[in-house]
Amino acid sequence: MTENPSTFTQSLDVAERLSAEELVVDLEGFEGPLDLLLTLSRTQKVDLLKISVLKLAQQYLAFIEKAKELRIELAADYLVMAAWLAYLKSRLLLPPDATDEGLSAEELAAHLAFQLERLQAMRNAAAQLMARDQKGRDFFVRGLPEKYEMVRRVTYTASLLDLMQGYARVRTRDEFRPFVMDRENVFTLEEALDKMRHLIRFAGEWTDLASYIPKEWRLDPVRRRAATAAHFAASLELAKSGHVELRQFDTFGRIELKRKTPG
Amino acid sequence: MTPTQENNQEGAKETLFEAPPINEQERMVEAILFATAEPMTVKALNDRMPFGCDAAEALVYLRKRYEGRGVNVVKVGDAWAIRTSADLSFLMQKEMVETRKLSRAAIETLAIVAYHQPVTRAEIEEIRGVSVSRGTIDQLIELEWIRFGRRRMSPGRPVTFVVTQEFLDHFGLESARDLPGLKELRAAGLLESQPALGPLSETAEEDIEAGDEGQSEMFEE
Amino acid sequence: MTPTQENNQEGAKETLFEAPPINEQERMVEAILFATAEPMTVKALNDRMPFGCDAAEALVYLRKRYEGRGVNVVKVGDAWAIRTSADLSFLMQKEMVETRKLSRAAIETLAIVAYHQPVTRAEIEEIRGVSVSRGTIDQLIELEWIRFGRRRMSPGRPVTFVVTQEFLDHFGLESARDLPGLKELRAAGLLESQPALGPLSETAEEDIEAGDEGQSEMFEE
Repeated sequence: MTENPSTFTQSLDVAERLSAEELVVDLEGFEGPLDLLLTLSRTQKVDLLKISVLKLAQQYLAFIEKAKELRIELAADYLVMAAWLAYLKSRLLLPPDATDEGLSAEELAAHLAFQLERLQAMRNAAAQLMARDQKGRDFFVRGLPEKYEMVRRVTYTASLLDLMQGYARVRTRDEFRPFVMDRENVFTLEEALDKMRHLIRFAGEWTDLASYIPKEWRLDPVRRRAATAAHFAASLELAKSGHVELRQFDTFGRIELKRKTPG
Repeated sequence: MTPTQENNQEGAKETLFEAPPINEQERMVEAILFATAEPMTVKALNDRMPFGCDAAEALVYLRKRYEGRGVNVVKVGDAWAIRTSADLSFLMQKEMVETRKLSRAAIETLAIVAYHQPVTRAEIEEIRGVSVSRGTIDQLIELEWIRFGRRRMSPGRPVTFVVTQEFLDHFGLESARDLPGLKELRAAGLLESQPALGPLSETAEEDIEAGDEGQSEMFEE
Repeated sequence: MTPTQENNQEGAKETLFEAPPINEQERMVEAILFATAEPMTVKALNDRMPFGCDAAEALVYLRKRYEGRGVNVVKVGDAWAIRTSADLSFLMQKEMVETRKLSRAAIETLAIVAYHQPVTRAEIEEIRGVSVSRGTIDQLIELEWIRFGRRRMSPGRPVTFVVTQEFLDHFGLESARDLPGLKELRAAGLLESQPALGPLSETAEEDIEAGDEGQSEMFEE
């Protein structure tokens, strides 16, 4: 990066200019400005780390000029790169500005050299990778793979008891009813009465009869019906014995009850 | 130059066109049999291998090498292949056994066959009060719990169903006659109140005509 | 009864619950690996083998057994497979799979993902100095050579790409650490992600300030 600017034009010798022209014709073959720069850098025939970025910038700009002359449409990124390289070139040629807080021109140039070296390294790596033995080309998998099967086997079971219960179910009608089941869904009058006797002491105001039904009896329709009937019957009992008053405003309306105040 | 030397030189010349050593040939046969999608005849192997190879001989060695291994070199028709050793075939499949309870319809159908055998499908439907699906019968046959009995000597000659020995074994019965009757079911607390009929009446027809209590299937879900 | 006899009996009892002997386990691993074209993890092998088996140990023996043979036991990432020996590829004309020729862009992109993984699309573009077409990424994903990795914990949370087990299998690599020249590239600092400074990185300055180079994630859907 210490080259004299005046030598630049001369340094682009005939061969280079010729190759640059060939490049112009083949612009389509380039994968962007970095690829083009990498190709141009080969004319310097030095290690990428020792490359003259200034010279490379010069080459690139000359190439772009040539392309413009030939009225070849350049993609925007080629032009962006050209503008940047023109800026970098001017920065490299000027003495460093001590007040500039940004990166020095040398740092920018070094990074470009790094990018080129990294791209080249990846290309080499890609070539090495593709040169490896490959499956289906150099080595092969099993040609007759066997299926790994998941066999699902369902076995059905039934006990003698199941069988007898099944038969009993068929051979009897409503006579056969699981005894326990019924018990579960029956709320007896006695139970309701017992419960309500305790609760009505607190029923100074009119309260809905339904609110006396325990929560666990409210959800299932069968149980709710049984509990409602039991509570209704219980409330009638309590009214009869003079413990509560009952009222209902309309047919099927809610039934309310209140403790009967003595006297 | 002695004649011996001459012979040696001739030998050396020949090796240029000689087949690879037999252990190399064995490797080749091994690789080919591994990678091909179909069994290979000796001829097909020889066609693939370098000139002068003897696949048949290489196969002898390869076959011996795989004796007792997890895979074996086996002859398939007049061709050769590498196959999983028969005793390890269990590794190639996983059996998942799922135990399910027999459906209510199937249990009831089975019970009717057991108590009324031989019984026709129409009779089963009469007793259950609902139609019996083809799948239920098939399932019980597949389980080998019922089988076809003799055809009924009545119009249409319908097939009958009877229970099998397998059924008796599964339920631990000596014979279908050992099935507990309704009285015993009641005694066992399985029945609450009076049934209309005994369970073991000799002919199903009678049951149906007289009893008719299986008609409404109240417990059907 | 002597104490020795007692011990023997105890030993015999234990074997009922013991894993098969190691040479049997080796046969099993052999059979399973022969039966499949896909690499199998040690866990998958253990899952298929009887309780108590140690596929990892059996693999050590099996691998040794196939050294220098026509087929070899190879490691692919954390899985294992049997593959034909590469020196015998000349026998396999028929098995050769015609692969679509990859574009230069695809090959370079693949190499960048392999050597720089996990890598964002922006980083691939920074290295190649050109935008990566959607088709290139799609092709590599379709070949099952690359897949999405975890999102980068940087602004925009860009997705990353990593190579797959299929990639390792295809190129005969035990792991991504065995990529050719990886050490040298790392030593030369060519695999470090450096802040973008060039004219082609859109938001170069901001990136540097934020200390991260993956800002513009164009692949984000």
